[in-house]
Amino acid sequence: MSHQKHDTFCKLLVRNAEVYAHVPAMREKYLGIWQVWTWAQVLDEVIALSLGYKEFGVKEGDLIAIIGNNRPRLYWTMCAAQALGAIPVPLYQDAVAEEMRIILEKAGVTYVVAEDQEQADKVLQIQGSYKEIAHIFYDEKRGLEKYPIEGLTSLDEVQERGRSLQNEDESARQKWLNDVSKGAPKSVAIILYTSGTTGASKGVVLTVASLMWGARVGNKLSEMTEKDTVMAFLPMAWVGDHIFSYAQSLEAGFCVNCPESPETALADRREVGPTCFFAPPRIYENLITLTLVRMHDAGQVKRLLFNFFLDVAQRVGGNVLNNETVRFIDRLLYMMGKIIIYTPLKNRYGFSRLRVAYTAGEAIGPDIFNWFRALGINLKQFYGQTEASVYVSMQPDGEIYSDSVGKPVEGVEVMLNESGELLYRSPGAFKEYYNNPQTTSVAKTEEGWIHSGDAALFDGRGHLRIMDRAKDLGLLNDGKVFPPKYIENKLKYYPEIKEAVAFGHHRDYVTVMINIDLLAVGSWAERHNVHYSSYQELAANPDVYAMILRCVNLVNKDLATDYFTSHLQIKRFLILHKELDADDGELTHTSKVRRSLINERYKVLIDALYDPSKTHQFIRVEMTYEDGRKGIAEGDLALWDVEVT
Amino acid sequence: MILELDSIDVVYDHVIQVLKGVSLQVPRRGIVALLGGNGAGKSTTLKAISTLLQFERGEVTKGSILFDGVRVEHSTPDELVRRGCVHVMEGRRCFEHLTVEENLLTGAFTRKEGSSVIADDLELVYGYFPDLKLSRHSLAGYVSGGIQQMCAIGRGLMARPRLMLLDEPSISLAPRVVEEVFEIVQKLNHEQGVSILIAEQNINIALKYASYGYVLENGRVVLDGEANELRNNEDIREFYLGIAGEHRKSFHNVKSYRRRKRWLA
Amino acid sequence: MLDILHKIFVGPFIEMSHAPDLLVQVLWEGFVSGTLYALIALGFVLIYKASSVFNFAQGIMVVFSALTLVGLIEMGLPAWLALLMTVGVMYVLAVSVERTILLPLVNQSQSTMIMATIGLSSFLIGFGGFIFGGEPKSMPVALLGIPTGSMQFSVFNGHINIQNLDLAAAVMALVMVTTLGIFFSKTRIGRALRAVADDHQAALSVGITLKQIWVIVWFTAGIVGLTTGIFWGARSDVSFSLQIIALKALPVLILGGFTSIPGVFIGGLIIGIGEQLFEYYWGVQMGGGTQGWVAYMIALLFLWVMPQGLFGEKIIERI
Amino acid sequence: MFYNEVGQFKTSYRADQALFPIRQDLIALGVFLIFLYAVVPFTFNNFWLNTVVIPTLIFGVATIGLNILTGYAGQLSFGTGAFMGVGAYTAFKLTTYFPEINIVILILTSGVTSAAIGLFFGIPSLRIKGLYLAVATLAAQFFLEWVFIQMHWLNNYSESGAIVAPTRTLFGVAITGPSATASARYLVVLSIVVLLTWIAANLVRGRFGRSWRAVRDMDIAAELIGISLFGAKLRAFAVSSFYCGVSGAMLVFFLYGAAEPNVFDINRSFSILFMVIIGGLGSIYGSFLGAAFIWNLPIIIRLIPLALGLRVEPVYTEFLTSMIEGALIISVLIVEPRGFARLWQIAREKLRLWPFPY
Repeated sequence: MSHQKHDTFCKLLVRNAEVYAHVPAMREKYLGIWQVWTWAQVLDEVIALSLGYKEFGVKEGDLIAIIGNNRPRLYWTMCAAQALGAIPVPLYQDAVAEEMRIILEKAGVTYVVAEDQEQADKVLQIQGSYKEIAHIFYDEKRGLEKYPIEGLTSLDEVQERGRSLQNEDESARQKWLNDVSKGAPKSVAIILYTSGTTGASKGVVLTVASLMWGARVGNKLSEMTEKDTVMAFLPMAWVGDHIFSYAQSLEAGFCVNCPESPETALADRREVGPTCFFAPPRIYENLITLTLVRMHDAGQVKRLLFNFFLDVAQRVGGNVLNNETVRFIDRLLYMMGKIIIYTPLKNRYGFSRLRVAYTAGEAIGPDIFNWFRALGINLKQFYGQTEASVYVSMQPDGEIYSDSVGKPVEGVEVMLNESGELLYRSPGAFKEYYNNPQTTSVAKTEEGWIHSGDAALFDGRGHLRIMDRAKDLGLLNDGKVFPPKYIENKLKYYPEIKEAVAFGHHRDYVTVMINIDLLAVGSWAERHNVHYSSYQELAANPDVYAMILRCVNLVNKDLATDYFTSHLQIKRFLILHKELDADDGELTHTSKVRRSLINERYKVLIDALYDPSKTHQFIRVEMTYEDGRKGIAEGDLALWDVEVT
Repeated sequence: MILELDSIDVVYDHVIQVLKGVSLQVPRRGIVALLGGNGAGKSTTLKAISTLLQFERGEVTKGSILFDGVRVEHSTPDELVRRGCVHVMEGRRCFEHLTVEENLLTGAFTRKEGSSVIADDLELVYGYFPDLKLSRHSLAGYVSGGIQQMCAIGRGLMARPRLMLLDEPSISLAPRVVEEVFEIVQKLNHEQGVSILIAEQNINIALKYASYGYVLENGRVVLDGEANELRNNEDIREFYLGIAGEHRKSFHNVKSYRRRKRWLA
Repeated sequence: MLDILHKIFVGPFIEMSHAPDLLVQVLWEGFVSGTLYALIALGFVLIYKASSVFNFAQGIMVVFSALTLVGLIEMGLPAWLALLMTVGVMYVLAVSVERTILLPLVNQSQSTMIMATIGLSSFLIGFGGFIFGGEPKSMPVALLGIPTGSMQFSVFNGHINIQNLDLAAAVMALVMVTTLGIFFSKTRIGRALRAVADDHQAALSVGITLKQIWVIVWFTAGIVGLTTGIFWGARSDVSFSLQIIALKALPVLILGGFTSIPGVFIGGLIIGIGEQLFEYYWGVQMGGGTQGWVAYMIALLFLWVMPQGLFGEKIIERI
Repeated sequence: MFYNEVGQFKTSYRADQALFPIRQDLIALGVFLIFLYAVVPFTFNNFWLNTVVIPTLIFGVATIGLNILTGYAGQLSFGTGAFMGVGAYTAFKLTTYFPEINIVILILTSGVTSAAIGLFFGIPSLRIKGLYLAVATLAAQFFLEWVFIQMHWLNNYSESGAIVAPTRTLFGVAITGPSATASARYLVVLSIVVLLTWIAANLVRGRFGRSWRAVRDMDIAAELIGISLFGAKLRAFAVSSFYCGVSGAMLVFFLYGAAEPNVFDINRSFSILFMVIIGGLGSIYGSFLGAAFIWNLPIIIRLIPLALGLRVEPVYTEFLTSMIEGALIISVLIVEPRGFARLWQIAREKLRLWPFPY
């Protein structure tokens, strides 16, 4: 079975249905137990869906928007659409209706597959102003039975239509298989709208060939086989989830597990026990916060054991993993630690069967990275982009350092232009930005080089080191380089700090705006009898300011040790009275900071930070609640100074 | 202030944390309402004040309770009654095998005065609750819910309290009876100067009589204010009174997903 | 087959008519054991009435108090001082029971409380035995000023003899029943006791001090136990076998109703007399020793008809 | 700490409701059974087998019986000793009339008669409950005790009034009577106990168990949803007496070899009730914990002073035992009303959550 024959995802599905007929392809936890579909069953489901969609008028070139949590039938819709030549366009499920309307209109989507009533309501609201949507399909029936709208049908009905078609006309299935076998790798596989940290989000068009290359490279790097199993819990609109839970799964035949709901993802993960795991740094940060908060409440003995063996791990864990030489006593202690703390901890995280774990999408804080490697989890950081079908550079085995993203992947050429921006050329490169030739020409040069938009440098070991988004890379007034991400990651290591935004571009010194973590600070407040009834009240509490000051001092001490970074020490900070949230546009849906919007919306606070005379600053900001209702969040925020060594 | 709670924490069985940092004040001769759904921690708060908690394996682990300026969170129920703080428990809890009059007399257990003074008090209670006089000799177990509720309040009154804690008096009573009971309670407040702390789910009626209110939600005070302020607070109307915007909230288009409530600003 | 029926339903009654004086003697024996059952059962009712707890250890408290009294007298203390000391011991016992068992288990279900009292009875057996040794002891009746000797009466041209001791026991039982009956219904403490039994949390909320009430109740039960122990010990010696007989209080209570003090006296008489009659006229043919189970059978028959006994309070159950 | 539940997921409700859903528990049970069958009979000497292991197993079965009646169905009973006696005497009579039938089968069938008698004495439970029902079981206890003494037919008119276990064989090996070796008797008892425990564990999880617990918790509500109270209670009496009967029969045939009526008196009922309370009301493995503890307590109390070298008359150890037993019951009821089983459960839960507290 040479590679050429299986050059589209639908052909891969047909192959899997024969070669791995009885291997489980997809599992979904529903009503407490895991429903299982083997590859053969998945093919039947996809054919029924595909023929059903055809009945509802989906034809070649149509765009199908997919909105919702990770559900098997939403993944199968992708394959079913590609079989008809249509193009799936997954969107972020936690976006507000208004934000979705802009993208649906810009892409000219004609069909929408919504997961449940919540998403269906948003789309119905959008239909008020954007009339092009021909039909809406929904997966979860709850609450939708009584909707009297004729342009709304459930996927059960679609599949019913598809199956009855096959019963009436025996050749329908064979005809579908023939069309699929004629599928061209050059055709468009999918359009992914980037979270767009700078400006409006852009629709990245990826061909089947480029995604196929990405999938093969990914599977080779992690040695994925059909025996592996992974969790699908990341937003389906993110290239990381698409390549990992769709493309690579079809290519290598491993099983994808969908949790019952986002809230139960951790517990479901512990049940399934994935062998390969991929997530953005935010997920790893939350795990550490969860652990530290719970260990605060643990009994005396447990806390003592935990802290003692954690130090052993921090000291010696990394090199044990890289099997460098370690003193006998340390190795013994580490072994004891394994039995008492590390294995049980991995068990609680659901990481016991993990062969390799990846992090990407954003630079991970070195302390967070080392925390997991010290526990014996084979965490690796790689650098990728939606525009590059994910893989650009990867940390090779044995050479894993917390501040680098490894070496370029086989088949990818990398170079730095004069302003330090990273450019790359790869078979996984994207075709274009949909309906946006102007930005496409800016991003893609004639010889096929693509501008990554990230500032980077090569360190002594030949590894690539990503400094920050090129646009965000600033310069202090004394001309020294100011990488905000580097400082923010150091701050975010502390469980009390959920989000941080650093300022310093064209300024004399560095200042920071902090978002406290309600879970960690709330449990601290309960233990110290600090009374609060809302997030804003807690954020304004002087004791909380003092606690954050202690963290900032620690970060400053760390920055001061290295000559290159001592100028980055933070001089003043404030705690924001509301949480930065994607609904207010301050964060992307993968919780990356939108600096341009924050600089403009909180300008009055930033100026106050740089005006030594001011110790307080009033701020009034519009905010949106969950159901899109607008409200006003105002407060008088204190500004604190920090001495610098 | 006759009663002050300063960020008390209550834990059951050393494990289950029920109240987190609850603070409230009851002014002398005032009527204050403690509002919230079931499981919000209203009864627990009252039991913490009357120290009945210790008999349910519950304890106040942090914060303090001042009654007339004296810390009482670690004293005993009978001491509280002697100081003049009586707790009328949820579900009335009359002594079923004793007659209504015997119930009232047990209310005066802690009183040292002679039987003649207690007899006068008995007449006073019958004055406020005329129906009680009619069924004074029948077993409390057999009388109607309304009578039982009046008997429980009357029993509390017999101890000549300066503060009465009423735990959901409106429960399983017909609206007309609830109105009647609350009218009498208000008369008590005006004439006898008894300050009242009412824990209620029925927010409508509670806010009609109380001057100040606290909203409890799973163990935390999430909102407090003057009664009329609370009455037209937009979130209270939505979640507790079921009024969305101007018209009454219709429940036939209830969503299958839950809107996350944010008590901000 | 016929003669078996005759033996059961006809024979005994003929015998009774032949020897009426013997019948009266048997009836008196029944009356005597009935009063002692009533006295034991009185201890059970006191505690049940005040805390709805069926105190299995009441039987042992009888033995324990008697043993303490005898033990102290054997140590050479004058009778009246020994008596006083035993009363003191019973008070200490009441306080420690309240502190170690009743308070920590305040909200537990009735079956848990029953098992706690079974634990208490096992503890008291061990403790009593450990201090006063296991062998049965005889009650020094004379020292305690209890009438001895017996009187003869002639009736139906035969004669029966009545022990003065038994007469005194009957009088004492009657005195106790009446005083306690009045105490419970009329006095302030009595009403408080009944309130605690109904709903001890509501009693607390009204200001009744649970600790005080329970100590009073267990102490009175201890005193009743002591008097029972004295009279029981006078008839037969004081030994731990009494604990099994104390279980007989259960059928007495069932007949008389758990919460009525006069009912207990009548229940005790019915069981006492019923047992003696059955044993004397029917049991002998079946090989004797029927006192062991007859009481329970009588109680079962009554239960079938009146689940809450003759005088007990109606069981009120509301959901 | 030892639990690694990653990767153990259920794809069917049947698998989800298995007796031991977590693999580590299954492994632990397997290892324990192998230890019992392969190691114990060969390494433990006669003293340990006869005075510690076999009695614990036999009384464990009786405790399961009482647990079903009191722990699960909530019906208080003081008749356990008598029902054990019925089982013992029935087995004795059956083996005298049918000596050739295998003794194990006879022992199991003897349980049926005690179940029938248990059923009979359960009839009052239709109208009365709680303390009043305790009278019915007390009546059974004293009446049956009186029958064992009076009816000489039961012990084949032997002068001593005791019944003696005749020698019976299984697969050619003597398992009852004087010539039976301790390990042979141990293996037979163990197999019967394992079988009965497995049945009880599933019975209690199934429909019967649910109806019992409903009756225990709120009988009025159980009646409202359609559970026939009388049916549930009678089933509880029957099954409970069956287990007590078999345990009584095993006691005579595999342990004492002979028994007078006082072996099955009211004190036996109380000691089994202690085992149920301390072991844990409403838990099958708790019954064995309770049985092991209460049966071996006097042995430990006798051994400790000997080890320390100080002389204690036997009568004092008896008092000391009952003192400790009483004190222990009270403290168990205060600290953890659900007994050792609950403590074991909490420990297991903590291990699963390790190192987190919740």
